[in-house]
Amino acid sequence: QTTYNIAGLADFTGPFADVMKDMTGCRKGVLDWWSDEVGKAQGVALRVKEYDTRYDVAQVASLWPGIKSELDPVAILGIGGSDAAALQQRLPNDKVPQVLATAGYGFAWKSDSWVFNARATYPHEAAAFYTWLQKKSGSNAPIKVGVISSEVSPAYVDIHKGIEKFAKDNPKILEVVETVYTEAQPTDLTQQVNRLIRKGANVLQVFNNTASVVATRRALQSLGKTNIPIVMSAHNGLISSGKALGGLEQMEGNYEVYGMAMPTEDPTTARAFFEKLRTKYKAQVSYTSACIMGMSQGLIVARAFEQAVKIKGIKDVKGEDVRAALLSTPMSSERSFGVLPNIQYSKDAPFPTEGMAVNIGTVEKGHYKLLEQSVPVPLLSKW
Amino acid sequence: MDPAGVFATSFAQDQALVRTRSQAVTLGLFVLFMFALPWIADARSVAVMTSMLITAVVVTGLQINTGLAGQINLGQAAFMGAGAYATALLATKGSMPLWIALPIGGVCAAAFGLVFGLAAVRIKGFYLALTTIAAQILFHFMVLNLPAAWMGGSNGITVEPARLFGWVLDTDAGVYYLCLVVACIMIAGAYGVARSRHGRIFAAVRDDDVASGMMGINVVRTKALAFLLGAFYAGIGGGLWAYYVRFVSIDQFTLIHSIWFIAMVIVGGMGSVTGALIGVFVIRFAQEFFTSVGPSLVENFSFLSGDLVFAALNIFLGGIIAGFLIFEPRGLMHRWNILKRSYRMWPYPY
Amino acid sequence: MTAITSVNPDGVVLSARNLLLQFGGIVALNDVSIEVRKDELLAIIGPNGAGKSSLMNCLSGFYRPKKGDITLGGLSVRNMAVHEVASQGLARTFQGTHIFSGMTVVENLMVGRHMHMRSNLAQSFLYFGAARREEVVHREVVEEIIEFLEIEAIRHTPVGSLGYGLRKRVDLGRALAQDPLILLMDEPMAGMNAEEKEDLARFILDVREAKRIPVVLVEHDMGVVMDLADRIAVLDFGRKIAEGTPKEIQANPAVMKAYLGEGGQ
Amino acid sequence: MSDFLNYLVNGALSGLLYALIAMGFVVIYRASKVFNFAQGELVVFGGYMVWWTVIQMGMPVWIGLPVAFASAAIFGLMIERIFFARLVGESVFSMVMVTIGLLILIRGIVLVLFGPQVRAFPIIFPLEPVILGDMVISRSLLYGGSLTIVIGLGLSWFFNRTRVGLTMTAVAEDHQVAMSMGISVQRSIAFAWMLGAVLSTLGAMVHLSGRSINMMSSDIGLAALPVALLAGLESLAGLLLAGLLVGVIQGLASAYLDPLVGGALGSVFPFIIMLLMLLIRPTGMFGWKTIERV
Amino acid sequence: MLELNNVEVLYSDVILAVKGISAKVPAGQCVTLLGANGAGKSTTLKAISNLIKTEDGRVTAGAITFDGVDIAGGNPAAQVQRGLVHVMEGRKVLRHMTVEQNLVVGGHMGNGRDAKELLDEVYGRIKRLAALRNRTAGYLSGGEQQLLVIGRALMARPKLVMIDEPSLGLAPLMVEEVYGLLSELKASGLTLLIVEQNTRVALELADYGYVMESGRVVLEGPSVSLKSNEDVREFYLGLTVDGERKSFRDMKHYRRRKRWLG
Ligand SMILES: Nc1ncnc2c1ncn2[C@@H]1O[C@H](COP(=O)(O)OP(=O)(O)OP(=O)(O)O)[C@@H](O)[C@H]1O
Ligand SMILES: Nc1ncnc2c1ncn2[C@@H]1O[C@H](COP(=O)(O)OP(=O)(O)OP(=O)(O)O)[C@@H](O)[C@H]1O
Ligand SMILES: [Mg+2]
Ligand SMILES: [Mg+2]
Repeated sequence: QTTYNIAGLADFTGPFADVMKDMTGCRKGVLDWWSDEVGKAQGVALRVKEYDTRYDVAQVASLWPGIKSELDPVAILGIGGSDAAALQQRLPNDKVPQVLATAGYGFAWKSDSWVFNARATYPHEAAAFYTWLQKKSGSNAPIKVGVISSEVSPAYVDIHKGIEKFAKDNPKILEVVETVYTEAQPTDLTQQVNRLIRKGANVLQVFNNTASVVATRRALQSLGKTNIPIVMSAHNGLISSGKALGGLEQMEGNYEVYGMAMPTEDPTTARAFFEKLRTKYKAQVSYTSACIMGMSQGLIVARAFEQAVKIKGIKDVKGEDVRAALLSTPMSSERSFGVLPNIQYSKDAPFPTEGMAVNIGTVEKGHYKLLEQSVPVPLLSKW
Repeated sequence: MDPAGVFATSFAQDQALVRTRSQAVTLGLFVLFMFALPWIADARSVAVMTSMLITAVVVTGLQINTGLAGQINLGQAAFMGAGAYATALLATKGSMPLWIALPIGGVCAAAFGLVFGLAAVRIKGFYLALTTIAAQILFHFMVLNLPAAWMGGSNGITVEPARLFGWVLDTDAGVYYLCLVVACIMIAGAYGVARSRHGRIFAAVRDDDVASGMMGINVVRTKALAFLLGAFYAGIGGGLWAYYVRFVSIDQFTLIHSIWFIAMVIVGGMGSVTGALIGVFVIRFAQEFFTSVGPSLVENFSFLSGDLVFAALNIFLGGIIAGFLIFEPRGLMHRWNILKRSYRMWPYPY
Repeated sequence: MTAITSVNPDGVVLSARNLLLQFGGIVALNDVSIEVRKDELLAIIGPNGAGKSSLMNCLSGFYRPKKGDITLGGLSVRNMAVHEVASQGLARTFQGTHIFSGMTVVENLMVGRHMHMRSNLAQSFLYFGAARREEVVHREVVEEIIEFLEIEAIRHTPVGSLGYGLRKRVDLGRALAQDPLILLMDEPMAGMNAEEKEDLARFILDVREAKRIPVVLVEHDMGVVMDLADRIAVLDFGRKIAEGTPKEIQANPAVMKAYLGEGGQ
Repeated sequence: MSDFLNYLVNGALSGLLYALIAMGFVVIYRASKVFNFAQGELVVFGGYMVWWTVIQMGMPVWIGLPVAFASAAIFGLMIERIFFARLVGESVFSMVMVTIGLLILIRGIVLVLFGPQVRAFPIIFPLEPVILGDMVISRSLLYGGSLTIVIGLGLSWFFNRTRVGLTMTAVAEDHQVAMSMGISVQRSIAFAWMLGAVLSTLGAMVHLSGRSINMMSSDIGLAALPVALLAGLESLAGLLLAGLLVGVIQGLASAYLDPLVGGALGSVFPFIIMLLMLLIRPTGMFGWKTIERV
Repeated sequence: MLELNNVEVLYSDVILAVKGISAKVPAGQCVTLLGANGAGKSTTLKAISNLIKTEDGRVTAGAITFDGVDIAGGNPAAQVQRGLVHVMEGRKVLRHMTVEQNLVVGGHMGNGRDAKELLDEVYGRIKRLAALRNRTAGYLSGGEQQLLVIGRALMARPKLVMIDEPSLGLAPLMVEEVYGLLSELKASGLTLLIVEQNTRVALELADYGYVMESGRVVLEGPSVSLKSNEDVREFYLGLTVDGERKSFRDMKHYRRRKRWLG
């Protein structure tokens, strides 16, 4: 059995340390599963080695050349912005593709990329949600959103810039009443939220972090306006925010949206796959959106590698072969056990631009619920 | 103190940095080793050394400003960022060659530093140190909120590889040599400044700014100059950084980076260029050591999970810095000097 | 070398007229005038808090008097910044020690040479060439002063670890390195024993004789003052209460009462 | 108009929260002359102690909080024992730099002890706001603000009027002189860190009550910095005023200016005010002026 | 009361500043320590009060006993507790605090109940301070600051006070005032150890004196005999052999070169 290496970039001590255990556990689980059930038959195995980068560009930059010479990996499993920033310029020379766990960023929206995201960008996903929400409301009036964001990280700014662009291009669907800026750990958002509501916001978008969701929710509670929903993303979604609020019932009626499976308790194929990773492959993880992020990037890499082996044989598979497979071969939703929708990469963007769909989750009567599946992502131009 | 038997016979000799033949040989071998590194060492060492060289330029600037001129500066990463952004803009939007973009990047950072240098005229001590944090905050705010066309906003700036006389420096070794040559020039310059007129008045202003004024030193100008020079170094380092990572964004230049820079100056020893270099080496080495030990630990001991191991390594890193400060609060350079002195005095203890 | 080489026809190098200086409610100097002529040693005495140091600080530009004028070599320096006054040719030593303790003796003296040096930052950066040549030239001047003050053995010692007396001597050397037109000394002999005072006195006399630099000396040791001074001005509560030759001052009852006490030394 | 009042009052109250956090800086400075860069980390540690006692151990609040305060104090004492006890007599500068090492160290400790997850912070102050006409005031900020005023004035009295407080003030003047008078600099520093840790815990309580906590919560330390500098590092009562000023300006700026510029001007404003104020008064509004006599 | 036996002090592990000195301060007496700059006088005092700890120095040999107890090493605070107070060189007032606050801090070891009495007692002894009580100490004149630091030492109810150069930078009248105060203190039974450069006044007050030179005691004796010692007369009092005061104008250039650099 020929073993190929995958480099794992992780953030155990930086800003995303809270989700790292599930994410890295799941992506390792996927590779273990693949090696055992798919690769063994072909005579190949995939092995991941995790490095802590603290989500620091400097650390990634000085670490990577060493990883490359030590592991000679066929692919990189990254987390997000810092990994893309540090490596996107040099990967074309190193000829190693990188697959990120997060949704895409505006800054990385470049053609002919060696960095890939499992999902479209955050604004894409949000736009899909608003389009759906408007349809559901049955009215022609645009959805009025109050955005709560932060300048702590440029990625957050990137997100609200994108959604503002969407609103500008689609005034019939969406209107941003105001973007409120907070600290990483907001003190009290009552005044700000009150202002957004009085400006007519009928939904609040909080895509930055869990602490902001908690503060926003508390503000709504103290204003007695819990009927106004919050929409979140995968990294600060309902379950983790609910935990931070002391219970999932606190998140009643809010939404989360992203283009992957949602961590419901229903017996989905994704869930079954997860259970297998946990029991058979001893992944010490729980079923959260972070875990699903890890599974999705693991699956993308594993399936692309599988394809590359098919083409190249088990010897001498290189990073560029994996990338070629990524670009040439679509991955159907079945092949990812429903963890991801159908995925087809092109050279236009680092994320699948066509046929993308998102799922929408909510909390109903204290229980997590998948509300809508395969909501199509509308067109969104670069911002 | 010189080793016994070495006497300066001219004033120029008295000033020289390299005083003995063995020192000269050591220095020569060291430089040779640095140039041979990409051939004799693995990719990881070259990468680490490249980042050390860039850090060394930035920290040498900080040493001039903080160690020599006595102004604690917690904004060095912001100055570095200013240089990185300026170089990146010149290189991409202005299509300027390396040898123009890099120095101008330094000058832009110096101009940014000058603003705080002028504040340093009135504000002193901790107040100044904490004020320079504002540089960090303001820089962050400016980049994000100026029109994206100016400084890239939240998108950052992608940089093409450095080009010099037809070479494209897009390999690890190419970037390494670029950093090595620039670092050599900058560090040699720092030694030059430190031992001539300007370095002396920096130190004079640090030791006693009242007396300095009465020696005919323009204290205002000197302090501003120290900030300017320190920021210039940061800017050059930032420019190298831009060519090294080829993508600059605001989260590469944060307060925590500035804090690490200061930590390097402290561990190495305040006031000496050599100390700054030692500090950079020791701290970056410790950082890299821990980041490379972690993965192997996780891999080989399956009962250790990543989150625990890496967090625990952070404790070690913090402990190492605190430990250095406790046992050698005046820096490694100080310890070295004492060692040297007692070695030369041996066998007489004092 | 200094910017101004001419002095007034009557030989006045430094003059202060009708200085008034206040700190909040305290009047530190009240209508004080002094003149220092060529080749002269003027001593200023007075009880603690009389305003002697304040006067020195006004002369060197560190305090800005509320009223009055100060001229150095015929040029008004009242509105100049401290470093400008210094480069007009005024050097001073300090009460207590204001020495650059992190530097060696040579470096301290080289700082004194600073305003005669011309190399710019770029030349310093390159070092080899202009900056180094200049270093050597000025180092020679400094070496002369080191020899003059007999501190050869400690030239490379960090000043921070020197005893008080030697620090004072370095302080003097640093002022001399400035090549000044006039030298102000604030209590140079405080904290010295008789032997050390004698040595310092000898240097002060040498400075006057060999270098022909007029000196303003603030000192509490009456022996020193009476022996060295050509003229003495007495301050009390910010006012000048007497001025004259040592003999006159010693016989002045007001001075007796305010400063010297019954015995008067 | 009612909007304006709302921003004013709530701005003022969050300003008082900043003042409470800044009090941690100042108390440590005032009793040891050490500027603590790890203040935000101290807040996080205190916050986690509260989380640990009340949520993890399930203690009732009236037992949990005292236990948390006591543990924070012990933590402060440990910091002194392990680090500063060895540095007595070294320059203040070295001590300050140790706090930078401490910053990295505490982060590691918190990660290992409590993990990186975002945790629910107990609800210490009732969630329902106080509603006065059109005004909606958060209870944690209101109670916290009142507490801050009481503590600020109390500590100010302690340090300026009582013998023990003056003794510690002497340490902030000059370690060596204090020692020559038989003052135990070490004890003063220990007390400073204990008090600083307890105040930080209190700050965490007000800041985080009913919200969430993880390592990122340490950012409040940075946000409180302009308040400490504006007041001057020696002044405790001055903190209240500086806090109010910063809070109000920040509140109004983020309400009226942020939408205009489309950026987080509100959080930059305090730093700009601080910079301008320091250019006018280099030691803050109420800090000790440097006494320079030549 | 205080006894030094062969004490050696080392700075930074390399500079041996005090090379084995022995001295005695009997109770109720005033002893003075004389010597040139850098002789190690201040170092000796700091060794006794243990303040050398703060300057990277330590006692490497010898014994220091106070009231029969060995007190070398340890905490400076313990020394004050024992009634041994060190008034440092250079009038180290707490500059930003008022005169009264300075005194209150000086008395911090007391039980607090008699603090008021103690204050009044010090104000009674040093009348000038009473009028200055609310002034910021940093802005006082030199003499006033010197009185303040002595007053502050008294607040600790000391048995022995060590004073480093009390006359430094003081005008003649002020020197008289300070020494007047010291002799009153001595008369009231306080033991004094005074380091001085102003040999004349110091020997006037002291009962016994030691002369230090480069870290060693080179001469000791009752002050009467020291006053008549030739070397002391020449080097420390500045008198000629026959008791005349030499003029500073008449210094010769070749004198005693060797002494300068020790
Ligand atoms: N910067 C200042 N701020 C406030 N008051 C000052 C300042 N400088 C000096 N003074 C006051 O001015 C008066 C004169 O002080 P100055 O230092 O000139 O006296 P002096 O004659 O030099 O005394 P000494 O012999 O003690 O050195 C004193 O009352 C002093 O307190
Ligand atoms: N902190 C220190 N570190 C190193 N050496 C020191 C230190 N303090 C003093 N010395 C050295 O110790 C020797 C004795 O110094 P000390 O201060 O005791 O002298 P002194 O007799 O009090 O002189 P002065 O009359 O000048 O006060 C000197 O040579 C001095 O250089
Ligand atoms: Mg004076
Ligand atoms: Mg002394």
